[in-house]
Amino acid sequence: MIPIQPPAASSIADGVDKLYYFLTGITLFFTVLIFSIIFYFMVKYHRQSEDERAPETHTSLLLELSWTIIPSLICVVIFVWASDLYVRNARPPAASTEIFVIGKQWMWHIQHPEGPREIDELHVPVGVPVKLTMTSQDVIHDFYIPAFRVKKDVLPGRYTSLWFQPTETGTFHLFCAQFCGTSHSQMIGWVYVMSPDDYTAWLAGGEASESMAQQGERLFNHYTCGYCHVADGTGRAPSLVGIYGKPEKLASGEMRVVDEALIRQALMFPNSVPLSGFAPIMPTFQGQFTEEQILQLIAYVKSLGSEERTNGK
Amino acid sequence: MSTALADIHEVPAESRVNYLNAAYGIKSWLLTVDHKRIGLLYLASITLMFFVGGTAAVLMRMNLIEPQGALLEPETYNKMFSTHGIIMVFFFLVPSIPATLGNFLIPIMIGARDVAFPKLNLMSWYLFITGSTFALYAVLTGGVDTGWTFYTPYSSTYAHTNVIAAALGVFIAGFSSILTGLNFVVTIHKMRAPGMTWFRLPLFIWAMYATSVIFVLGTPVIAVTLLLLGVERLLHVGIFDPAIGGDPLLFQHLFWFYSHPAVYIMILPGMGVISELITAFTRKKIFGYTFVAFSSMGIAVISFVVWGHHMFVTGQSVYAGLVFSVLSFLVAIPSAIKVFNWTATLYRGSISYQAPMLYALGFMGLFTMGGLTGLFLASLAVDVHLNGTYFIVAHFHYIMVGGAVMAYLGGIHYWWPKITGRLYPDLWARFAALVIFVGFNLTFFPQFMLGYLGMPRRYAIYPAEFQVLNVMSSAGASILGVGYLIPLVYLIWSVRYGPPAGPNPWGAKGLEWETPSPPPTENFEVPPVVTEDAYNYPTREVARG
Amino acid sequence: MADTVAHAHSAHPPGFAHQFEDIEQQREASTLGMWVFLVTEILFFGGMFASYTIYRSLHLPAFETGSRLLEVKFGAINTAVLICSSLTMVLAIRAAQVGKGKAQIAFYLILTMILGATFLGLKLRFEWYHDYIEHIVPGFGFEYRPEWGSLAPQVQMFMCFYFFMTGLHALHMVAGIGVLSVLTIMAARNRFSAEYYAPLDISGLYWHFVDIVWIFLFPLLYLIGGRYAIGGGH
Amino acid sequence: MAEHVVPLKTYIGVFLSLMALTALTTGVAYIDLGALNTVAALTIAVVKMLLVVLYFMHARYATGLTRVVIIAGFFWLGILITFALSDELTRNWEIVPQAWGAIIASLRAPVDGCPKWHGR
Repeated sequence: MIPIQPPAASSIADGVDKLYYFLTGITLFFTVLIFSIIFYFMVKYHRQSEDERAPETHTSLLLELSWTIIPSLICVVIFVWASDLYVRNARPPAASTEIFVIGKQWMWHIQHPEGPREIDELHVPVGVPVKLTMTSQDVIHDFYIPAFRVKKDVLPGRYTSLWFQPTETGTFHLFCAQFCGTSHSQMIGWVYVMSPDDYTAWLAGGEASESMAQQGERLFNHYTCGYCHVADGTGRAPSLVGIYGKPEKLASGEMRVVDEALIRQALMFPNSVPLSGFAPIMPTFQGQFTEEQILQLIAYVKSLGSEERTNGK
Repeated sequence: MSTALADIHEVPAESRVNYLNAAYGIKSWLLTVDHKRIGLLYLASITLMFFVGGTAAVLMRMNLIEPQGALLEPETYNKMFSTHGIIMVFFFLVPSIPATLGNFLIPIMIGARDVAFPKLNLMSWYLFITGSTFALYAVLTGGVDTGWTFYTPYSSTYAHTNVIAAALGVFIAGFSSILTGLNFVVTIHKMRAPGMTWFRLPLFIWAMYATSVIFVLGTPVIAVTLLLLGVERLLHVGIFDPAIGGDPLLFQHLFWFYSHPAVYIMILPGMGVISELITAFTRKKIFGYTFVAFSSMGIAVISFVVWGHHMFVTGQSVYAGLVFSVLSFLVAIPSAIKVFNWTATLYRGSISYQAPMLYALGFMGLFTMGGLTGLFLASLAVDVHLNGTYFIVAHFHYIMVGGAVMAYLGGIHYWWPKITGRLYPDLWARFAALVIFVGFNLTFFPQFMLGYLGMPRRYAIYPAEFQVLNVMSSAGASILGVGYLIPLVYLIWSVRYGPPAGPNPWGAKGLEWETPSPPPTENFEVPPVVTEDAYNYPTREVARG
Repeated sequence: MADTVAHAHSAHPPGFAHQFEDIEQQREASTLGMWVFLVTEILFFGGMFASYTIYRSLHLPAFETGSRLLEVKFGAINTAVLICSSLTMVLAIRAAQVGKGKAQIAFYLILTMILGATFLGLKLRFEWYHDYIEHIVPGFGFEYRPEWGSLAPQVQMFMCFYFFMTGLHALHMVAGIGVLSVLTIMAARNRFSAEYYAPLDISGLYWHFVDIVWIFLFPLLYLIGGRYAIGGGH
Repeated sequence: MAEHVVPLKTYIGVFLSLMALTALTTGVAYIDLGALNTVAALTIAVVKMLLVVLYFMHARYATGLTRVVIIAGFFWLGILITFALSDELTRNWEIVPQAWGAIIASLRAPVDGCPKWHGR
C-alpha cells in the first residue's frame, strides 16, 4: 500500500541502497538508544519530593572520550564507503554511448548522435553504459532519474555529464530536481530501457534524419570553417582531424585536453583559449549558434578523430 | 548566593516597580532602550511572522493532498513555498531565540544592568521591522517565487516576481542580526558581574556567544551577495550572469557560506536553552560542562567550512566535494557530544515533567533523528540520490521544527514566569507539547520515505504513487498547526489571569532566578557578586540505587 | 557608519552611560564593538574580493585588458589623498588625547573631510564621468570594442567588479564624511577632552578601515594589469 | 590603550613610509616580473595595511582580545577565498587521474566483489 523502495534499475543502485540501509540502521539504533535511555531515566529517577537532592555529578573523561571517538569512527567508516562508491562511479567507462541533453525552461530536449531527437523521453539500451552530456539554455535544471540513483545539475554556459548503466528494462521516472520556475513540476518525463535489438529497431524506426555529425559537417562547410581549419594542417588554424580527446598546448603554456567544454569555449570566447603557435584571429560565434548546433559541431569534430571517418578531406 | 533574595518576600509583587509597570504608553515601548522591553517587542513581531509563514505552510500541505494539486495553481504554489521559506528562515528562526530570550536574559544571566549598546539594540529591532515590512510587501503584492535560496540565473534574469523587494527585506533584516550579534559579543566579553568567570557562565550564554560569532562572521557575506543580486537584476548585467562568463555556482558558494552557518544560528541557541532546561528539571549540575561549552564553540567554527555539501550535485569539483564531505562529518561530532552529555545529566537526577521538560526531552529525541539523517546527506554517494528530494525537507524540518522550535517553546514556557510574573496552566501546556510532538512526527516522518522514493522538492504536482504519504503528511500538518495555536491562547490568558509567580517558581539556579519576576528595570536591586559555579544544586552525599 | 557613533552615548562629558561600571569599561566596550563591526565590514567587502579572485584566476587575459582601461595616475593620487586623510584623522585624535582644545581638533577633522571630499571628487569627475563618456560603464551603455575581440564579455565582467567595488567603497566614504561632520559639530561644542574622546577614537578606526579597503583596491584593480606589456600605459 | 599617546614622530614616520610604499607599488607595476607582479603588489598592500592597523589604529598597543578579533576577521575571509577557489580550480581535474587509475587497477587485479560492470 505504501511504497518503500524505488525500483533499483542501474548498476550502482544496489551499492547506494546498501549504504542507505546501513545509515538507516545507525539512525534507528541511536534514536531508539537515546529515547529508551530517556524513558528509563524518566521512570527510574522521577522526582519523589520537592527537596529531593541528586548525588554529586563528577564528569568522567573516559565516558566523554568514548562518545567522541566512537561516533568519529562510525563517521570515518561511512565516509570511506560513500566516497569510494562515489569516486569509482564518478567517471563513465570508456566505451559508453553518448547522448546529448539540453534543458530549457520546462522541457528536456534529448538528442541521440545517430539522429533521433526526443522531448521529455529517453530511450536507452539495457546493459550498456550511457553517458549524458548536458547543458541548459536558460536557468539551472537538474536531470534526475530516481530508479538509477543518479542526478546532476544542468548549468547554463557549461557542460555537465552524468552516466548510468541500466540493468533492467522498463519505464522509469525522469524529474527536474532544481527549481527552475513556474512549471518546474511539469518538467518531468520517462526513461524507456529497451533490449538492445528493440533499441536498434527504435533507432532505425525514427524518421530518416541525418546523424549529428553530418549536421555538424553541413554547419562546418556553411560557415567555411575549413578555409582556416584545413584538414592537412596547412591552414592558419589547427587541423581538427584527430584533435578530440588529446591534450593540446595553449598559448599560455597550459596543457588542456580537447573535450566538449574546450570546443564550446573556443567557439564562444576563442581568444581566451588560443592554441600555442596560432594567432588568436578566430571570430566569436557567441549568439550565432544554438545549443543544438554547438553539439552538432562537436559531434562532427569528434567524428574527424575516429578512424571510421571515410572521405578524409 | 547574593542576599537579594531575602528581602523580596515582604514587598507584594504587584506594587513593586518592575520593567513592565515602570512606564506606560506607546512611546515608552517604541522608544525603550531596556533590553527586556526590546525582547518583548521582538517576541510580538516574531510571533506575527511565525503565523504568516505557518499559513503559507498550511496552504502548501493542503495543495499536496492531491497529485494534481487540490488548491493552488503551480505558480501560486511556488510563491507559497518561497514565502514559507523566506519568512520562516530569515524572519522567525534566525531571530527567534537570540532576539527574544537572548535579549531578555543575557544581561540578567551575567549580572549586568543592560546590553553594552542599548540604543543599537533598539535600532536592531527597527531594522528588523523595516526588513519585515519589505518582505511582507513582497509577499502580499504578488509574492516572490525563487525559493528562500534565490538561486541565479533564475532569480537575477528569469523571475518576474518581487525578488528585489524580498532580497532588500532580507538584506535589511541581516543588519539587524549583525548588530544584535555585535551587541551580545561585547556584552558577554565586557559586562559580566564580578566573579562571573567564563566557566561560571550558564551554558545558554556560551551558546548565545557562539551564535553571535556566527552572526558577526557570516551575515555580512549574504548581505553583499543579495546586494549584488539586486544590482544585477536592476542593471541586467552583473557578476553572476553566465552570458558574460559568470559562474552560476559562485552565487551558491557565497549564499551557502552564510546559509549553512545560519542553520547553526538557528539550532545553537536551542541547544543553550535545552542545557538550561535539563539541569533545571533534574536539579543537578550538567554532565561535562566544559565539553558542552566547547562543543558550542566548535560547532560555530566548523560550520564555516562545510557549505559544499549543498552543492555535491551541481557540478562542483569532485575533489572539493570530498573535502566538504569529510568536514561535514566532522561537524556532526560536537552535536553528538551534546546529546550524550544531556542524556548523562538525566542519570540519577530528580526529574520532574513540567511542560518545559517535555519540550526538552522531545528536542533530544527529534534532534538526534534530525542530526543523524544529516549523515545521509554528508555521504557523497547517497546525497547524489537524495539531494533535492523530500528527504532534505524532512531532515532540516526535524532539526528546525523538531529542534529549534521545540527549544524555543520550551524556553518561552520556562522563562514565562520571569518575563510576565505569571504562571501558565501547566496541564494545558503539557497537552500542547504532546500534540505538537505527535503532529510533528506524523508530518515529517513520511517525508523521509518520500525522499528515498525520489519525490523532488518544490513540486506543485507529483506522480500518483506518492499520494498516500503526502496525505499522511498533510494530516500531520493540520495537527501540528492546531498544536501551535494552543500555547498562544493559554499564554496570553496567563498574562491577565495566571497566578503570580515568585522569583523562582522552578527552584532553579541562575542569576535570573535571584531577581524578582518581573525584574526591575535595572535587573537587580543589589548588583550581584557571583561566588559559585553554574547549576550549583545542593547534592546528597550517599549514593542512591 | 553614523549609527555606530550614536551608540557611544554622547551624553554630557565625560559621556558616561548607566549600564557600565566605569568609563574605562565603556571605552573598552566601544572599541571592541567598533573592531567587531570592522570585522563584519571585512567580510562584507570580502565577498567581493573573493569573487574577484575567483574570476581573475578564470579569465586572466580579459581582466588584464580591463585593468588597462583605468588610469593609474588617478588611482595613485587618490591613494595618496586617502593616506593624508588618515594622517589628519590620527592627528585629530592625538589632539584630543593631549587636550589641545577644540580649535585644533576641529581643524584636523575638517582637513580630513576635505581630503575625503577630494578623493570622491577626483573619482567622480576624472574617473567615473570619464568612463561614462567612453561607454565602459556596465549597465549604462557599455559598448564592446573591436580590439578586445572575444574577450569582450569578460572585460565587461571586470568593469562590473570595478564599479561595484569602488562604488561600495565610495558609499562608505560618504558615510564616513557624515560621521566626521557630526564629530566636527561635537568638537565645536567642546565635547571632547583628554578623558572622553571615545567617539573620535572609534570613528578614526572606521576611517582607517575605509582607507585600508582602498589600499587593497588600488593594486587589485589598477596595477595587476600587465601594464608592462604595453610599456607605460596612460 | 587610552593612556598611550603615540608620539608625533611615529605618526609622521608611518605616513611617509606609506607614501613611499604607494610610489613603490605603482612603479613596480611597470616592470615586467611576470607572475611576481601580483605577489609584489599584494605584499606591498599587506605591509601598508599592517602599518595602518598597528600604528594608526593603535592595534599595537591594544589588548589581546582586539588582536584576536582582527586576525579572526582576516582568517574567515581566507576560509571563504580558499574553499571557493579550491572548487573553481579543481573542477577540470580528471576524476581519477591516469597515474592513480593505473595504481588502483593494479591493486584491484582480482575482481573483489565490487559492482560487476568493473569487470568488463
